[in-house]
Order: sequence, then C-alpha cells, then structure tokens
Amino acid sequence: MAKITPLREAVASLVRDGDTVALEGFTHLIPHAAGHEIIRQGRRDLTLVRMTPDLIYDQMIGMGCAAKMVFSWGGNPGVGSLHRFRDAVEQGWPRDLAIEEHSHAGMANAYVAGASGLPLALLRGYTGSDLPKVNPNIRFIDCPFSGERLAAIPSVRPDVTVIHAQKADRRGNVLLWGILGVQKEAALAARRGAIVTVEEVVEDLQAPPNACVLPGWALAAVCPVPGGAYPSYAQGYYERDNRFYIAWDRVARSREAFRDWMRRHVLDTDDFAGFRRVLAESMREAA
Amino acid sequence: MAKITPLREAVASLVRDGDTVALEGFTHLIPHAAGHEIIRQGRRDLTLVRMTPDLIYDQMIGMGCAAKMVFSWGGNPGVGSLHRFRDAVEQGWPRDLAIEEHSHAGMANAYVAGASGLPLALLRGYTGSDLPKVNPNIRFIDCPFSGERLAAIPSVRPDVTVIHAQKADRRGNVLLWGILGVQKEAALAARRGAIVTVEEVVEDLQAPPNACVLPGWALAAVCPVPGGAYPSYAQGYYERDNRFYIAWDRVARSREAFRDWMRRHVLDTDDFAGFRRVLAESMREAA
Amino acid sequence: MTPGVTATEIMTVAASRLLKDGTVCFVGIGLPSAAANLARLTHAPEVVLIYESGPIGAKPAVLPLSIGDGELALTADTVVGTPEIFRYWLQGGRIDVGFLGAAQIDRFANINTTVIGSYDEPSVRLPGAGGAPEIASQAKEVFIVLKQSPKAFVATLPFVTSAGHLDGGDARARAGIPGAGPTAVITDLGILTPDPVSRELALTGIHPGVTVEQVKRATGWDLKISPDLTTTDLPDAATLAALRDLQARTAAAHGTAPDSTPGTTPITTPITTQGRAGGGASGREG
Amino acid sequence: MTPGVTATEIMTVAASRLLKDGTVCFVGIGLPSAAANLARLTHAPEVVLIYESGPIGAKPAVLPLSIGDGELALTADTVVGTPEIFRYWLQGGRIDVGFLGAAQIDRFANINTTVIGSYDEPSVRLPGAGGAPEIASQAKEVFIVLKQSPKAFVATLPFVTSAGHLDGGDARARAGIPGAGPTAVITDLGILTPDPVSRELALTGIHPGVTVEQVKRATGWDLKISPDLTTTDLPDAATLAALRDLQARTAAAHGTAPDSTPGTTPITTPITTQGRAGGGASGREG
Repeated sequence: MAKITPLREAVASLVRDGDTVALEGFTHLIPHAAGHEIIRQGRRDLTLVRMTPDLIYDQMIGMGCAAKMVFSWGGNPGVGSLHRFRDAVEQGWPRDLAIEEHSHAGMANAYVAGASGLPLALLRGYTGSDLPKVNPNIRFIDCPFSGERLAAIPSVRPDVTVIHAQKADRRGNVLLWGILGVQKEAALAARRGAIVTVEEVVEDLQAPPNACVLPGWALAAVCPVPGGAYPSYAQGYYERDNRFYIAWDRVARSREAFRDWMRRHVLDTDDFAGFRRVLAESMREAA
Repeated sequence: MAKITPLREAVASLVRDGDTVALEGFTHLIPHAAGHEIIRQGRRDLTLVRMTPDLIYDQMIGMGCAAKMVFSWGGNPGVGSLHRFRDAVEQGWPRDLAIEEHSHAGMANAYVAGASGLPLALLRGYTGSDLPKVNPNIRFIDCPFSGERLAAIPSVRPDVTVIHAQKADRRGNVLLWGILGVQKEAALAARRGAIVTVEEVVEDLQAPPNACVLPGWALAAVCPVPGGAYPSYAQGYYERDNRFYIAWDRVARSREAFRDWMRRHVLDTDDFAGFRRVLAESMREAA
Repeated sequence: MTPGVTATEIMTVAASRLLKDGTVCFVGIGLPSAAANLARLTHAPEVVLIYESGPIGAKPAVLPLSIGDGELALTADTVVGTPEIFRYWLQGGRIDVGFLGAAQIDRFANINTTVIGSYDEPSVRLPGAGGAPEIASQAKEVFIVLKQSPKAFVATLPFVTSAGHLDGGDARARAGIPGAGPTAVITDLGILTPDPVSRELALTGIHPGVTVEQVKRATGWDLKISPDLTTTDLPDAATLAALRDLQARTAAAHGTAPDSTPGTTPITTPITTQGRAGGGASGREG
Repeated sequence: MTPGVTATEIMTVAASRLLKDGTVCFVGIGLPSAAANLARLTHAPEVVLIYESGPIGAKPAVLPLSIGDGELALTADTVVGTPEIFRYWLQGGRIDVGFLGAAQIDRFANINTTVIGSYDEPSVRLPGAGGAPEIASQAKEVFIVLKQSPKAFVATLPFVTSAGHLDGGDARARAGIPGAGPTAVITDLGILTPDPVSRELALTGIHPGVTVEQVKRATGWDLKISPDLTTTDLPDAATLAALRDLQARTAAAHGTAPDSTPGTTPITTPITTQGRAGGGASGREG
C-alpha cells in the first residue's frame, strides 16, 4: 500500500542525486509542487525525462538540478521559449545540459514499453527525420514477418516518476481524469516507484468502473498537496493560471531575475503553500 | 459516421466467405447474435480469431463456417470442453479445422499491434513453452539495446471484427464498460471495419470523460440487438444465463443433437429475437 | 477438529494458507480462485486479486464462474483492458504470485493444458494455454493447485504449455525466464515443493489421513519424499466455515457450484479420492 | 468585401476551407487549431478534431491555449491517453489530415522545429519535434500553416525534424513513408502546393492584394509560380464573423489571445507584414 506521506519526506526518501526522474503531466496536472521540493532539497545530476518540458523543467534546469534532459518538445505553451533551458543548451549556464531528443510518438511508446517491463519500444516513426542522426538511441530493426523497417528506441525506465492527480483514498489508490497524457505509463515505468501528489484524500474515490485508477500498492508515496499542479490546472479543481505562464517569460529571460525569483519564491519558502503565499504577495506588488 | 443498420444487412455487406473474422468479448458482451447471423447467412472458409473461443465458435465451427481458428484458450467456461471444436480438431467433422495457437498474452499483444497498425507485436513470452514448436508465427528477435531475446508474433488484422456493447448514440458512438477484454483493440485492428451490436441506442451516452468509447466514424456498422450477448452477460442489462452454458454441453456432445438444435433455434429463426422465442419454448419443453 | 472435512476443502485451505497478506496475486479460475478468495476472507484481507479479464483488486462476494464475471468488475479497485493486464501488470513485473490450475504436470512442475497425445492428432484436445505461459514465467513465484492422480502427474508431458523448472537445475534461469517458477504444488493429498538444487518436486507435506503410499500411487513418476515431511494442519473451524459460506453463497448466486465445491461424500480420515476430476481438462478458465 | 480583414484572418480562413466536412484531423496548437475549429464552426460541422493530449472529437467553444486544455477534454467524445493517440489513432492509419505549424520549411515542405544553426551548438534552440514527425509521415495528407518570410521559408533547412517530400520526386515513397505528405502550405500571402512530379512547392494561390513579387521576396529560394495562379477569395462576412467571435470568446476566456489573433492593424489591401512572427519558434504547442 502506498504510504500517504508529506511530499518533503517522499522526495527525501525516494529521489537521489544522479537519478533518472520523470515528472509528467501533459499540460494538465503538472507536478509543480514536487518540482519545487526537488529544487529545495538541492538534488543534482538528475536526468530529467519529460515529453513536454515547460516551466517546471525550466526552473529545475536553471537551478542546476539536471545533467541531462530526455524530451520531445520544450517550450512555454502558448507563450514561447524556455529561456533557462535555452541558456543551458546554448551557453551551458548554470551547467552543461546533455539532451536526448525524441518525437512525442517515440516518447509515448517508450513509456508504454517501460510500464510493460520491455527493454525497447517499436514504432513506425522517425523516417525522413534528422533525429536519428543526432540520437543514437533511435535505431531501426526489420520485422521478421513483413520485412518492414521499424524504429526501435529504448524504453523509459525512470528511477522515480512524479505525477499529480485529482484524488486518492486512504489506501493510496489514486484517481486521475480528464487529459491523462502519459502519467499512468510513466508511473508504472518507474523502477524505484512513483510519487503522486494529490489535490485531496477522500473516503471513496467514486471512480467509474473503467476510470484511470492507480492502485496504492503499485505506488511508492501519495502526498496530499492541494493546488500542487499550479500554475497548470487540475480538472474539477482549478483552471490554469495563464498570467503566470506569461509572467514567467519575463522572469526567466535574465539569469539574475530568475535566481532572485527562485530564491524568494522557492528556496526561502518551506513548502508549496508557502510558495503560493509569497507568489500572491509578489503578484500584488507587480499589479 | 457508423451506419446504424440492422445486423442482417451489416453481416451481408461486410462479412465475406474466406474472411478473417474476430468475434471478441471476454466472457462479457460476447456477440452471440452476430455469430448466429453469420451462421444463418452461410459464410464459409472463415478464419475465426478469438482469445477465448467458447459456445459462439463451437456453434460456428460445428456449422462448418470455419477453415481455421486462431486462439489462446478454447472451452465452455465453468463447464468443460467444446465438443464441436474438439470434434473438428480430433475427427475433422464437419470439416478439417486448422488451428493457430497462442497464449493470452500473445493474442492480446497481437490485437494491440493490429490496432496500432504495426505488423508485429513484441513480448516477453512463450519461453520454455512448446507452443513455438507448433506455431511458426511465434518467432524471436534480439533487442538491439539490451540484447534480450523477445518473442515476436504477427499482429492480428481481421478483415472484420464483431463486438457487442452496452449502448450507442445516434451518431454511432459506442460505449462499453465493465470487463473490456480486448474489444477496443480488436475493433480498431479490423481492416474492413468493425460491426458493433448494442443493447440500445440512446440520445446521450452519459459516458465519463475517460470511458471506453469507440467513435462512430471509426466503426463500419452499429446494429441494435437487445439481448445480443445472451447467454453471456451485458453489465447493467442482464446476467449470464449459466443454465444455457450447462445445457450446451449436452447439446454439443452429439453431432445429430447439435444439428437439430441449430436448425430449430438458428437456421429456422429469422433473427436473434426469433432465436430467443424458440429457445424459451424448448427450455419450457425440457423443464 | 471439524467433522466432515473433504479432501477438496483441505486442498483449498492448504493452498489459501500459502498466500501472505498483501500479496499481489494473478488468479486462475476454479481452484486457484477459490483458494485466493478464501485467503482474502480469512488471514489475508489485503491480498490483491488480479484476473486476466481486467479487474485489479477484485473482492467478489461469490466465486466467479468465469474469468470475467461482472462480480469481479463491480468489486474491483479498477478494471483495465486485458492487454493492459498482460502488459503493464504481469509483464511489468508487478505480480508476486501466479496461482494456476493445470491438467497435467511433470516432476519439474512444467504444465500441460494443450493436448494429450500428439499435437497434430491429439487423443484429447485440452483448452490450451490461456494466460498460463506468461503467468508461469513472469510472476515472482507460482503456486499450482490440482488434484493428484497418475493421469495428471505424469513422467513425461506430451506437451509443455507453460514452463515450470524445465529440465530442472538452473535450466529455467538459463532460458532467461524471469520469475522463480513454481514453488508449491498443492493437491488433495499433500504439498509438493521443488528441491532447491535439482528443482524436482518432492512431497514435503501430506494431508491428515493420507498415506505416503497413496500419494506415490497417485503420481506417474517415482515421487521423492522429503525426510522432513510434515502433516498438514486440518482447517480450523473459522476457516472451514468461511469456505463453506463462500461456496454456499456461490451456489445460491449461480444455481451451480464451481470446481472447488466439496465432494458429495464428506470425509474425515482416511481421505478417499471421491469426487476427483482425474487428469482431464481444466475447463474452468474462460 | 468585409472591411478590416487582416492577413492572419485570410490565412486562417484559407486554411480552414481546405478541411472537408467529416475529415478526421490531427490538430496542432495555434494557427492549425484556429483554422480547424473555424472549419468546424462553419462549413464542416462533422470534422473530427483529435489532439495529441488525448481528446477525440473535441468541440471547444474557445480556442485552447495549450494542446491539453480542459476545454478539449470536456467537449470531446472521449479522452484517451497520449500513447493511445499516437498508437491506435495516428499510427493506426485513422487520420485524414495532419494540420501542422512549423518554424521553417524548405521547397519540398520538409519541416524544421528543432534548431537554427548546428545541432550541437545551436544559434537558436527551437522547441523540438513534438508530435510532428509521425503526424507528417502517417496522416493521409498534411496541411502546413505558417507565416511566410525568408527566415521561415529557407533554401536549406539546418535540421529536418519532420519529413515533407524529402528530396522531392518519389523520395518520400521510396523511404517507405505511408502518407501522401504535405499537400498544401497556407501562409499569410498565399497557398503553396507541391508539383505532382517534382514535389517542389509552387505558389498556386495568392491572397487578394498580395503581389507575386512580395511572395518571392518572402521566400528563401527561387519560388516557382503556377501558371494557373488563382487569387484567394476573401472571407465572406459570416465566416469572418465566426472567426472573430471565436477569437473574442477565446480572449475573454483566457485573458489573452492565441497566435492566430488578428494583427493590431486591420488591413484590407495591400496586406502588410505587420504582426508576423517571422522565423522564430512556434511556441504554441505544449
């Protein structure tokens, strides 16, 4: 059974320097609170995996947590570039960032293969793209039946996966609904286990029979963090705060502004509730 | 958009002699009405695919519809053997039946590969089993990353797949829930298309956001057949009639009893409603 | 001691005792399902039951007739598709115990559920593999439950459907099969476990009232008997009552009784072979 | 003629017209999403919109800011996981039209969204592939919509992220790529379509008030001009009203406007290049 435990303890006991870590959430249910906690605890040399690195990885990269990123699309959705990611790739600041780059189809299949305990994923993909020229983990094999050439990529097997979900029951069974992305596969692909932050813990999930439920016994930790997907959204709980995404562009453009912002909002706060309080202050100041 | 159409027309226009046809339903939602209609229309030389051939294929095989069966477990669930299937395999009656035999994991993966438009499925399977010795469609390939040897089997791509579901809306969108088996994958793996019989057609499916819904445009035909999964069950509509499964054992033991039963109940009835009426009569007689 | 306990009851209870609380168990239909649910209703309330039709965490009030009963879906924590069960849950390495029946086994606990006789011209066509080959290879360990007879416990299998310990020794590991394989075979006469080195099954437990000679006669090879042979505890009254309640509820719900129903002739000791299915097909999956 | 129509509006409407009713369309975020939803709200009510985040049959009342807005989930016929979208729906061969944006394209409609400069030492790091490589290869045909400029329409791509017609001719088919590839590139200046044999893009449609010379100047190679060049019809009043309503609803809902918002300076003819994004990253996916 998953331990229902504070996020700080879950990160402290499960995420280690040098780990491969996937924080997933496809524009919906992005585990921002967990990303902050990893930054606060000063994890280093992580290989960060995520289909759509956005603000959460911009922050982790800018704070020097990451040695490598595995991804398929990096940007501030609806706004523009990730300045901290670009600074790391283009200028090596605050440190060099190795990248392993796939397509969405490749990453999604690699998570499925990881959840399935397979060493590789096969897909009809990457043909005509230059990605195989720059990513030695994209290879091709011939189908023994049809002779067709298919792309093969290694499965994604993070040490730890972190996702956010709408709710859990007291036994740690987790329900997520709406846009599901690759969260189920990412959680099940983790070798050491998955950390799931949730909006609330309830007596009864009230889940439809075929809902996306992750059984508590298949998870490493379930951590109540109301609002933990902010500034992304949690369907049924709160909307995406698009002002934050727009404002982030300005914060992240300069190294100094970024560092100051992270210190005030993340390093000098105790937890995500503290972050939200300080953020409310700074947004009032800016208004 | 799927045409909402009588079952007779759907079978007449979509199922052809010599086709590979999958009727799926994993103890739940077994498309018995469609099986009867294929028998009534006298289809021949079919390759029948199904993970768990039970009464429905016993009837089709005994009536001479099938030249081959691809499967992973054949039996009368909870009762015993399929006598018509065994007679075909052991004695060649009413005709020889070729078999291609897999494990459930193999078949399930082959359907997934079929739905995914891939020519093959990879799985960690069949190791130590004699099945690869008797099934040349079970081969092995080496993972280019890990070197691990994995089983490869061709994807299942039926010409036509037939499933039963709880309900459709007027646009042909289909909802099924409860035990889902491989029906979604089987329906999407079909090359010519899928026929879906449904308990009822409703204005609004009232489906939860992540329910198993097959969009009407992805289906070939949707056919209202209330009770069409009888004697299996349709969750929310009716229970499995276990008396029928037990009684079938007696009917199917002898070629003559089987032929007589099929003539009276299937060949001499117009449709599934007719079958149910005659069956009610014969069950009263037997009581 | 509870009067009237049958061989099937002793077998079912002995099998259920092997399931530890919290175990994640991939359950075959029939005897395994009865034993696993008995465990859940007695000493192992947190056992997680997974059926190949899709239910995860099923808590049926009555035993399912088939592997895909609605009762399993309605009582489960969630119901996924069958492909996901085999891909994410079994192949994904999440199953502690695979609980299987069998038509035939050999001395290395390899399983046949395919044919008697030759594959192309079988004398008896059995149901086939079902989920067993991958359950047998990928669950962390495997329990096999079946009634013991010379037709079921054979020296040489006509067909190996699912791998036990293959030719014994480290053959299984050398073949690259991930799980530990069968660690217990529970019958109506006793419990057989593989030797740690040779992997050959030996009788390590014997049910009360059964003689070693009886077990040897019911085995198609020269069965090794453990020097530390123990006698199975008879079911305690509470466990037996739980099993009989479960069977009674099941019979009432289905109007019929599954495989694991007590034989018609209650026995205490000596246990007879009455009510045994012999070496035929295990027709209970589906 | 409606006064005040902008180049972006003409582009969006021209792109939307290409979508036939009943088409199953895999929609990229930004301009493609605006055009596809405009089609759905006007001449193609039965168009099926699929987004890579999982919604199938989305019918958003406002344009999504990201590829995974809740509005898409709440209005869809069903929402599946992202792996299923790429496996069962795209790779499964069920997509009629892939509707993509791009940072750069070349004369064979190959797409770059990865880097400007060298891959290892890029001068500009773009967002990357996203879903485009497989959408571009597996949809039955592909429409590309982007604003036209010498930085975006380049003679040689620094990186081919997603295959158009590769080196032209039958190169795409020889590479074993299943779909027909890009059949139209819709810009703020006109419409480019590939030659049936050489597959090189030629200007086949020009928006009202735009000169051929203007289009050539906005193209980084010697653009071929079709002898049958037609002039795009201006949006009719109803379509323009539908587009502006959609944009207004979107702005009201999000407190901001997506990429496809009309430029700040309404124009009729001549169309200016005001408000264009140039050759930078298409930052609208996500």
